[in-house]
Amino acid sequence: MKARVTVTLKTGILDPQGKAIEGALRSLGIAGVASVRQGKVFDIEIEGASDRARAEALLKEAADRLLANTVIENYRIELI
Amino acid sequence: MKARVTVTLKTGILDPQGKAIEGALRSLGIAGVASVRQGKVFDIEIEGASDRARAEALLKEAADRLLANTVIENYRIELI
Amino acid sequence: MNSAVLVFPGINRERDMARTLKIVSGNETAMVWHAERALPAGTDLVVIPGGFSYGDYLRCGAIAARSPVMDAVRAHAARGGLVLGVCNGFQILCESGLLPGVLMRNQQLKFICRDVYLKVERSDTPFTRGYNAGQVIRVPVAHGEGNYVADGETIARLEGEGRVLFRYSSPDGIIDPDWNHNGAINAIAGIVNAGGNVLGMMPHPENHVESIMGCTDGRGLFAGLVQHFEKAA
Amino acid sequence: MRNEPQITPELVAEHGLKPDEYQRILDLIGREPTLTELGIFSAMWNEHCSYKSSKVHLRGLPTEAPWVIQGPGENAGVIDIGDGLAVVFKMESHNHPSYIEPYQGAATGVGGILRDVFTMGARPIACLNALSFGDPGHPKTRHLVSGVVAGIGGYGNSFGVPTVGGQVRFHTRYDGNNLVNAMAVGLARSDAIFYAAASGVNMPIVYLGSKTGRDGIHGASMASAEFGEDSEEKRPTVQVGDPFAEKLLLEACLEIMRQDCVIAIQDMGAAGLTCSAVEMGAKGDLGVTLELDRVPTRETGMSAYEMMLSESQERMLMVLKPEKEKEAEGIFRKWGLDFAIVGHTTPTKRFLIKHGGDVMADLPIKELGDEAPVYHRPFVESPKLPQIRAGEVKAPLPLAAALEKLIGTPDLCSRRWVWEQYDHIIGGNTVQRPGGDAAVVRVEDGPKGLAMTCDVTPRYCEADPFEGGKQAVAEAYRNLCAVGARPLAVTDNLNFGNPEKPDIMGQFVGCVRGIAQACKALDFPVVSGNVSLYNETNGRAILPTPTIGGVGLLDDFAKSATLALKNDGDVILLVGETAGWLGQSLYLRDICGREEGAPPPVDLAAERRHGEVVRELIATRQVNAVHDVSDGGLLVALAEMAMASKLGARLDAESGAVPAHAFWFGEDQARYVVTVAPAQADALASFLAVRGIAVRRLGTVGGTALAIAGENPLPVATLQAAFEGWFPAYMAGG
Ligand SMILES: Nc1ncnc2c1ncn2[C@@H]1O[C@H](COP(=O)(O)OP(=O)(O)O)[C@@H](O)[C@H]1O
Ligand SMILES: [Mg+2]
Repeated sequence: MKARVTVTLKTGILDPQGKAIEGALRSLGIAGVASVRQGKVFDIEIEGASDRARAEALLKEAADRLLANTVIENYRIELI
Repeated sequence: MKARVTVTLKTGILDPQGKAIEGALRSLGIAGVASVRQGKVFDIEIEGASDRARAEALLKEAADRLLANTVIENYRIELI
Repeated sequence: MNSAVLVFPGINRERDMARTLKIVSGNETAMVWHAERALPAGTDLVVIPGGFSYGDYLRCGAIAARSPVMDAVRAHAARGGLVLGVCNGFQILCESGLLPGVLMRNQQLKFICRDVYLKVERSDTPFTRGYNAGQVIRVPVAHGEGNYVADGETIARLEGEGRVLFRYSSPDGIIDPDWNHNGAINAIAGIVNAGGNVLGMMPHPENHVESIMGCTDGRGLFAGLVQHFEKAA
Repeated sequence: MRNEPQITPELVAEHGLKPDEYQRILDLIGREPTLTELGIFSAMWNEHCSYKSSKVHLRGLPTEAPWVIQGPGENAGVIDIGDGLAVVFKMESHNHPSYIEPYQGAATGVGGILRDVFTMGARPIACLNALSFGDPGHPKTRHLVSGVVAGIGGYGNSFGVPTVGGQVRFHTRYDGNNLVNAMAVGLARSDAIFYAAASGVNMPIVYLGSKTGRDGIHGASMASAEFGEDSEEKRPTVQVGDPFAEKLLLEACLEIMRQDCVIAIQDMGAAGLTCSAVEMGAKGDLGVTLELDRVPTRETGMSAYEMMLSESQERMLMVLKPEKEKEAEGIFRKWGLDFAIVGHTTPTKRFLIKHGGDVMADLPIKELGDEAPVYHRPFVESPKLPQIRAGEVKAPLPLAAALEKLIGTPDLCSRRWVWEQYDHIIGGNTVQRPGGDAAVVRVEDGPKGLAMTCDVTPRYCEADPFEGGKQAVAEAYRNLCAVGARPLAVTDNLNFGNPEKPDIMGQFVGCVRGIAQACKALDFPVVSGNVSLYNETNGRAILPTPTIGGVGLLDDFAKSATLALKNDGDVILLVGETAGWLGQSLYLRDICGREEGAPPPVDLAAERRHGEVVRELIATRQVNAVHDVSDGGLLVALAEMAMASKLGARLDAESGAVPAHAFWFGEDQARYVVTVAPAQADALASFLAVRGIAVRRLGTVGGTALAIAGENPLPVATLQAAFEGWFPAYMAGG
């Protein structure tokens, strides 16, 4: 089974990367971007077939314990 | 308007971070993950209202010229 | 030798580089701000130093590679002018398309600062004429993303054309994974473009030119460049 | 003034103010404060900013010497090193934030201390860090080590300052409260130091740097609160560091200072805008009016309360020369930084905050700082512990086996795993890299060099706060002398538990008295520092940990000494007296399993005498290798010297009155190991003896093993494997 975990910064948490990218887009002359916030995706292949509930539990554990820093980040799990 | 650009590594390009995460999940005792590949998302706020075609063109330019390194990365644009 | 050191926001080894160029060449170096559109007249050598241009945000070197001054660097390179990119400079050169490939995170995902050994593959280039082919030199690295990656075809071409100038090795010149701290393909530490006039390398020869650092093995690179331009003059 | 929520006792308590402290506020301002005002008071009067529990004791520290330009009270201390140059340095803790979010907590700790240094006009030239973690077996420890080290490296490497030294320790008493003490050292021209005090009425107050967000609101109060079970819930107050912005801020500030635009400057650290504005006004005997509508924000709808308490990083406040405004703004714009005039100085001595057409706060500025409560907290002295007699301690292992085990313990093994993640060479001035007694950094193009070190032995401080405080200073002094530097001044970072407990307060008072006595005796004044209290979880305090950061000067960096053995045949000498003190030694703890007894006493006169003579020997190039003896004792020191060179040593057996294990592993103070060419050995020994300094011949350099006569020789390679092995293996574990 395939899944995607998307990790994004919580609102209000400073995103220096996003800020720098905004500036770079502007100086490249790409106008019209009001703001950029950067996050991560993890494309995960899960062994074995198709127990969705098990897969979700597994991904949740992976996200909570490793993929996301829940102090400053939120995450979302999608099974594909 | 809001958009998300997702940038992922092309198949065949080595992903040291993904590999390390696989290992880390294993050593955390989280079993059942066959592989992990890490990518990036950019959540972008576009100024002005709702010309979807214009927005897409803008995002494509941003992705081609800056957000993705098309030597090793693919990207996908979604308007939200 | 007239050299110009590029300064992008977040670059932080520009002073190390300028000092080294001064020590070895005897000349002051021009410091060129990223927003400039031209290089100082008479520039022989453009150096893109190490650091964290734009905080290494997005991808190392990505934002700097798209600065105005890089067009001038491209033009300089196209004329056959010499360009040296060290560490972040190497990353910027890859991102700007002047060199192929990309520098990914170190295999063990950590920043590493230590002395490493480099095998100098050739001595018949302006950048390596200060060394003998096969010589092993000790220079420091200080990077988190120095893992050189390119597709198979590119690697084959680089190898086939003898464009790998430096490789991580053991002190005896053996290429061995144990001595390849960042996991680069074929232990690649430095490569040149097809014209042989643009060098990108991860290690910092500029930090090993004075005896106070305990080693002067980096000096050969700069001394060779000086010789190259003296010859030319 | 705008009506805000009624101030309730609950609100007062949430702000960490005690009922009597609130009463004091009412008395001072003669009315109920607004919420913004309450926030301002809570920020100014918490332990972190007001030093209310520690102030009366800190007054006992010596702070003066002819070479001190600025002692405690400014952003950092300043000392004169001649040639028109000054060294600016300070150490600061980021303990609580680093526990909540290790990477960002540690990173912003480094960012904060760097700002303190360049605010004064200095370019940072080195960083150090002293880290204390819980037991390696504790489930959180590995995660904390990994995050904290990455965060320190992440910030310093990107900013572009070499991180050249520090300390790392593990002890179960730091399980819920790891310590991150970061030190920064900068170089300035001694006639161009910048201070916080504003001067002149109606001068523009300028906001510089990054935009303000809701980061770390209440961070300063958090740093002064004890942790409970719910500490994980305090997370949203975490700040994210942006070393890139800080690097730009550094370059912009130094440029603006060179252009002579600046009257006063203050970084925004704990309690951001509040603390910095009050300090500028109060120090200059002026009032300050701030117009919050002009503050650059990165979030919408921020209230005055939030803006005044935000701890967003990479920000500064400056009083500008009005005629230089445009020039200054141009410099900041060039570096891509925010620049806004957010207020001005006034003659009223009031702190006036306007927002959205309303006055949100109107407070007496001097009183905010000066009238903060000061406590003479009750304290009890720690009970004296019995002296452990070496004869009563059994040796469970042969000497070589004990050494091999000790050198691979968490507290004695190599810290390479840590410092290889720090760029320790950037700048091209790092003469001595991490791994020696003190780091040495060349000053500009030389010939001068600066030596720096961080030291404290918390187990000594716990066992005897006074001796422990002395020892921390003495060890810093020794580490500087061991590389040949003249110790000039210290910065301290006093990490303790809850000062409201008399026994903890007793530890604090004892340590500070010890530090004071040692600093006086060694002519080693304190020029800056930081206090971190309430390091407790569920009522259990950390070990008392007064970290001492020492800075010393070498007239010629090329003459600095290193600990590596140099030549086969060199004679190894021990300077200083060996009584075989095993109380609180690592041998007793890690080999015998006993964490007991009184720590070694520190004879300050001997420290000074020995330090001075060792410096002289180094300066006159009479010795080839030098190392001080500290944790683990003499044999550990010799092992470190051997490993640094790959050369071995042949050592004579101890035949005197001291039991062998106490001789080799005792932690008596004021000792150095030196090596000398065989032809000069006798002359050197008699030179020392003539001066009344105890010296004894230990053996000679040679071979590939550490071999004590009559014992199994221990190959240096075996030692090395044990020494280098523990840290990476531990961190790789799951
Ligand atoms: N956190 C750290 N960062 C950088 N260097 C460190 C750190 N911890 C320890 N070191 C270095 O490792 C060496 C050994 O440390 P330590 O045993 O505390 O030395 P000493 O006993 O001389 O005080 C020193 O050079 C020290 O600077
Ligand atoms: Mg020492």
